[in-house]
Amino acid sequence: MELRLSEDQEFIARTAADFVKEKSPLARVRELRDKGDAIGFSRALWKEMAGLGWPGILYPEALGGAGLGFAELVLVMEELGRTLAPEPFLSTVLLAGQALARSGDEAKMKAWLPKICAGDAVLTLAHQEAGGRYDLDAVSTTAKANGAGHRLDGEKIQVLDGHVADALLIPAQTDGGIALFLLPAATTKGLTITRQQRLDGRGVALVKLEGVEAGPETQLGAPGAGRALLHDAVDRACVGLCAEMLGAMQQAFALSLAHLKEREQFGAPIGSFQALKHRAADIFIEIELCKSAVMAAARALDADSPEVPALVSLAKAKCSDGLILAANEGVQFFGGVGMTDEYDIGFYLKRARAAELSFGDAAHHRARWATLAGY
Amino acid sequence: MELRLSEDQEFIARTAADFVKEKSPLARVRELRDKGDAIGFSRALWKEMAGLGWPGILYPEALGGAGLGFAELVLVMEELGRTLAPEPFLSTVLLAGQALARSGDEAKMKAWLPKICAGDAVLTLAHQEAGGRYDLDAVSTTAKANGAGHRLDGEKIQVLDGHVADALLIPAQTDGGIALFLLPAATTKGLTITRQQRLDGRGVALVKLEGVEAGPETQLGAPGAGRALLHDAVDRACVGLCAEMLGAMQQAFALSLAHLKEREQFGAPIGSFQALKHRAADIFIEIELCKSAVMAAARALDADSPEVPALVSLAKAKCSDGLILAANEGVQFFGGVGMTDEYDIGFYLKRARAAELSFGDAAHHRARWATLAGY
Amino acid sequence: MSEASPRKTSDETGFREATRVWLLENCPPSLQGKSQVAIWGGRKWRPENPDERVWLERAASKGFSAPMWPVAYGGGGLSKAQNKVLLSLLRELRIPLPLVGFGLTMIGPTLLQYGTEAQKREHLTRIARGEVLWCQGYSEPGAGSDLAGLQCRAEEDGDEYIINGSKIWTSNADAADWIFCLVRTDPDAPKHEGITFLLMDMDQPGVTVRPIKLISGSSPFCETFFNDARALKANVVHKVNAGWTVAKALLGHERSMIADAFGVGGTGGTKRVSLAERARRYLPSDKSGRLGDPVLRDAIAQSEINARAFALTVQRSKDGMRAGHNPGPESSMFKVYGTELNMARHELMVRIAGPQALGWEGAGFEADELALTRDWLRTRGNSIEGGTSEVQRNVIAKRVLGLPD
Amino acid sequence: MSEASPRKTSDETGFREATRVWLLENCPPSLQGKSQVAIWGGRKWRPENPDERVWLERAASKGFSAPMWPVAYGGGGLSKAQNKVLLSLLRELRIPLPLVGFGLTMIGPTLLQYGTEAQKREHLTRIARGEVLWCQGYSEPGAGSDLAGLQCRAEEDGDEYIINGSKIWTSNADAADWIFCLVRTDPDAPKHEGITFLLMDMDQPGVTVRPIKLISGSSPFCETFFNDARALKANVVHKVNAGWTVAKALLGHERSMIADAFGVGGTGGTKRVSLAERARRYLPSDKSGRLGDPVLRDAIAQSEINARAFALTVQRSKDGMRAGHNPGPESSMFKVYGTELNMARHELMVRIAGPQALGWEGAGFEADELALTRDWLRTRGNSIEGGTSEVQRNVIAKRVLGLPD
Repeated sequence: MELRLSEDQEFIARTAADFVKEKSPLARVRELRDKGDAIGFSRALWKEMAGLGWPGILYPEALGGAGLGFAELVLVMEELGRTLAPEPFLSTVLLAGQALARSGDEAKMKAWLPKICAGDAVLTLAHQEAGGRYDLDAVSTTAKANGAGHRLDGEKIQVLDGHVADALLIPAQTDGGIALFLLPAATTKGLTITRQQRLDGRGVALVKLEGVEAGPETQLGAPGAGRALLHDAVDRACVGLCAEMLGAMQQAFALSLAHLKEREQFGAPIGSFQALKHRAADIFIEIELCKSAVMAAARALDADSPEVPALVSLAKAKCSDGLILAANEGVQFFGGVGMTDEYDIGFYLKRARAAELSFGDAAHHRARWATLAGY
Repeated sequence: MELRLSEDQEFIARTAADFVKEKSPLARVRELRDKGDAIGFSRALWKEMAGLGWPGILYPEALGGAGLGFAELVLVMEELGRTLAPEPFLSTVLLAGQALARSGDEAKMKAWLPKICAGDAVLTLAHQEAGGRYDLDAVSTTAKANGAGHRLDGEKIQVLDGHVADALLIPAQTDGGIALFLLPAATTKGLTITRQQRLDGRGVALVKLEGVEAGPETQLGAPGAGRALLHDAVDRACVGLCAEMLGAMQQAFALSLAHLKEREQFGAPIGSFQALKHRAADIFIEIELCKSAVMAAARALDADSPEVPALVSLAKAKCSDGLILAANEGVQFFGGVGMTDEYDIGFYLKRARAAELSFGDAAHHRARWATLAGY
Repeated sequence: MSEASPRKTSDETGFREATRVWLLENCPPSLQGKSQVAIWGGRKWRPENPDERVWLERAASKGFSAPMWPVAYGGGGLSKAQNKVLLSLLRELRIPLPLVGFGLTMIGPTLLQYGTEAQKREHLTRIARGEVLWCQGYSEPGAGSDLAGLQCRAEEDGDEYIINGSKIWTSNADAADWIFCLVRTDPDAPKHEGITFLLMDMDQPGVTVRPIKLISGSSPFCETFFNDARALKANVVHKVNAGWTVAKALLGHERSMIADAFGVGGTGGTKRVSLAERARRYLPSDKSGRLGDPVLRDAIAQSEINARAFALTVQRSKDGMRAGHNPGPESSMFKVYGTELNMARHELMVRIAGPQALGWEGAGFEADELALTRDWLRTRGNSIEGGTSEVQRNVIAKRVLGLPD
Repeated sequence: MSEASPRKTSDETGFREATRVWLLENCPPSLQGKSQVAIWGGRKWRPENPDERVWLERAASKGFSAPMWPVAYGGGGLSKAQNKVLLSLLRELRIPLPLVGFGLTMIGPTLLQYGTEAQKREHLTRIARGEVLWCQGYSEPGAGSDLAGLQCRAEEDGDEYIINGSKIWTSNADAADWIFCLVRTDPDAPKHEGITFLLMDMDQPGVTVRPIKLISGSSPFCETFFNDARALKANVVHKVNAGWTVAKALLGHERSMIADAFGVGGTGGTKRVSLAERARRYLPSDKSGRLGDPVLRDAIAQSEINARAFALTVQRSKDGMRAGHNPGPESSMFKVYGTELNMARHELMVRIAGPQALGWEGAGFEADELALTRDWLRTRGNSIEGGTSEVQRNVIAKRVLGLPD
């Protein structure tokens, strides 16, 4: 595993950076928030991204994708993460897309992956419940056998883009363990979807299932495969999130550095004060470690390495702490104005916390690392 | 509980400070170490301290003591801790002395406490075994019923001043739980005492018991009282140790501050560099917190407060971290010379670690705090 | 003023009984047991419950709105001991303070120390009667920690000053009637020596106020702009260009208030839900009743131990002060540690609540979870406002530890 | 020099095979499989196993003691690729390096860059043959992080310099024959411009050496005193008063070596006992095989995660360098993080071992426990030696982040 970008990869990263600079400044996110946008992202921009091939990066050309890998995907997500772009990568491309792509269910893959690659569908996977904290196996939504199909009851929280998803993957407990059911949002009876408002503006929803009748055609993958699909999809989304976090921490730090150089106090730029310098140096180091961690996790996924779970946990543990450090210190460096909504640094503080507490916090992933290492 | 010294207490503290300055500089500890002194402390100085009434501070006047309390004792131990004075306060006055004093065993109290107060006897309590870590109840030394008495087998480690103790209190498992046996060192058969060399020079010993016959007259206190005596004595010794640590951290910090003011680098005293200033400010704060913690624990003991165990754990958790901070940062402030044996700061680094890992480390006491608080 | 003025009662028990009777008779029943009500007063004040005005007026007549101020300036002339009795009765009967605000706690004490006789008569009396609500104009958008670097300037014009510039973090400026502020009167002098402490009526066309939205949502803070605003020269406190002296005295009041607030917080003096109770809501416990997440349990214990050690330290300082020791620059320690403790505690509460700490509003979050999100965000300002942690550490290093510049 | 010189073999496989044969034939059997043996050479060298000298001499004749140096100066003239093959064979056969030391790694490369032809012929040849052991005289008791503030002075006297002053942290000075050091030749010039890089024979009355005892016990460090010591002017490297340029180049070598060492440490490249294995020795495990102390388990995982993230970062940097990126000042990052990681890891090992980490010598402690105590103490110097963490953070802030002075 070589930790270096190829020329093609550097080109992808540059393209994404240019795109973000031009089309997706943080001001766009602020505007979506301020006008209380019902969708929370831009469908038009999502189509444009699809035009660049981004939602399809991971998927085979036969299904409308680019046939590349996570090494490329994380470059795009890192750039998008710099300005907290809210388009539905995590939900559609990673959570749902990866569950579909790994299910072996040709019919469903053909039905949905081309739409995902084209930016024409939003999908999601409802991996969280109220009592479950970060344990993916803590699924209390039930799927009781009901004729040839199942009857689903339960509630899912903070389902990413659940409020605009065309279809939702719902993990539920069957007699044979966790299974995933793909339910179309518009036509499924007994499904109630309520938009939730999170501090970081990322679109999430409460999803209630009351006597939902899920026909046999809705179950994804072979019986018994649901649990693995769920874990694998969340691990992959987690790496995507880490890439976003990496972009966000770099941007928060860039804002901070600019401020440290410009802002004068006591007759000198505050960046000349040694205590702040040393703290800035520490942030720099942590970001460098996060870069390596994200790169390694992405490459491990592409190589189908047995180290995948450990490197995913490493990336999430480091990026959680790294982004929080960059954001907390950023606000402190900015001082009073950093506390105002008018300045951008607060957006990173909010995203830092939301990202930390998604797909397991740092302590959760340290514990997982230890378990994987056998201690 | 008022956290303020009375005039009498201020006088005791000043007397102790003057005594330490004159009679117990760190050079004395260095000399004892360098000459490989077999005892490890000065019997003459111990007599002098007894002359000042220090070993007897806690004990009734009828038994040769001063009838004062922990509020006074910690002031003396804090001053002695500044220069790491090795005299046997922890072993004799606190571990053994407190077990005796709380046992209700008039005969043994009369036999030993006057000698302790006069500086004429060294006693100790062997609270540690190899596998037990910080769990006082993990006693695997056995006391099997043997006629009217018991037969003791087992091994104790790092017994404070065990190599010079006139008598040792040995916790052992009887059928009725933990009991304490007071064994004279010189005349007890089957007792092997080996001096151990610890990094901080504090005198400790391995104590091996092989078929030791302990007559009924050796058992301390009522049957079943041993466990409580053991816990109470260790808690009290722990507060004494915290006072020593408080003195040590203040002295390490004083050495550091003097160096920060004197030492010039890049044309300025290094204490003018803001990064070091801020770290010094943090050490100052931690020391202030430790002062309050030690004072509160001592006063709680004197008031026989139900908060004793929690405040002991609070003091040990704070003082462990505080002394390590002051010592680690001290060596860093001194730079290269701080790493040499020639400078004194290294003595504090070594003591910091030895003290941290005695009577439970910070994490152990945080866990105990949580248990006491019911979570 | 009542005939049997309690001030004339020679012993405290008498004072306590007389005051208790007076309070029960004069505080409107709708406010008894309502100690959480904050009575701000001022021209723009429109209390929801009209009894609040009744209570303020009666208490002011009695001298209880500013109990320890001299009677000549509208105060109650109470001794320290009597004031303590009054406060304990208010607490006991859960009757709200007749008046709160910066007039009472900040500019009032400052005028008592530095004001002219005319200023005291005019302003203190109006403060004590709750007629004027005050705000503070210290910080400026450009100045930050470097308070003395302020730019807002005042130029002489006859018996007036003309003021131009702006102030930030002017709490409650949108409700206030008067502002006390620092202005630059000599731009050529060294920065600490060209500053004047000036009082200004805000009800004039040259003053505009814009509320500030924080990352945690709406806030009492405002930005206040002066565009040819005017103030009489008679409203200069202390001497022209000697405002820094007054400012420092006033900052002392502020810092000890903040330290106090955090100190009390640390002791758990205000009833708060314990971290462990919070944790039980989100985490399973093991068979022995311990929190099932031992790593969080350790962090909770650390937080509680630090809070307790801090509370003990605040107590030790107070006990020392009662014994006559002066509070020195080590009070910076209370600011820096108290605030950072509070911040760390909130971060921990967020970690405990997990995804439920991410709500902004609406469905799927309990009210106290939504409050936690905002509270946590708000605490990030603790280490900035009232003197940053960096400034406090500088002060400790220089003035307590004697480290060189 | 052997006839079938492997340098002439055009393909690597041929070189590999020829070299393997040569190594097996020429390395004395008593040293095969003894890769841990360190061969220092020098005049005072008295190896316990006389075969060490045999091996050094044979390897030197072959050019393998300084494989990549030019043949003219006693080197092997190997290409980078060939050198890699040689090293991998030594590792594979567990044959010790024929020579180690500062001559080879520090002054040698420096002379190749800055030395005169005469200096190269004299010194490099003797280094390659293991005849002279070198030590380094940079730091001074008074200078510390401010390396350029050095005071040790050299005054001209005919074709010699007379040197007075002292150097500290001169590793192995008590075994060394020559010292390369920085001396002040112009006390009136700005501090970086009056320094000369000078080579000096230590076997003279004006040079005395005192070993330094550390808090961890005895050490290779010494203090070296010059009392009218002498050196020929011909032993000035580069120009007089231009020694700082040479010093910086040499420091570059040193820092990348240190970063490398810690980087490799971080990957677990050197076999080390894992923290978890250590923990199992002192802590019970629960039924599922997890460490019974979840708080320590979390700390161990944190330490391992940091170590792995650091190793990945070292790798990323190397992979980038292979692609032609230059190592910039961000290498300071490797020094500061690598050392602090190592220090934190040792503190954690001490916490894991508990009271058993407190041994100094003698009864009641295992040998590896006693080693841990010393190792931990020794690591406290990691953040000081080779440029303090504070200096490294300054470098990062200034040269990587562009923060102002």
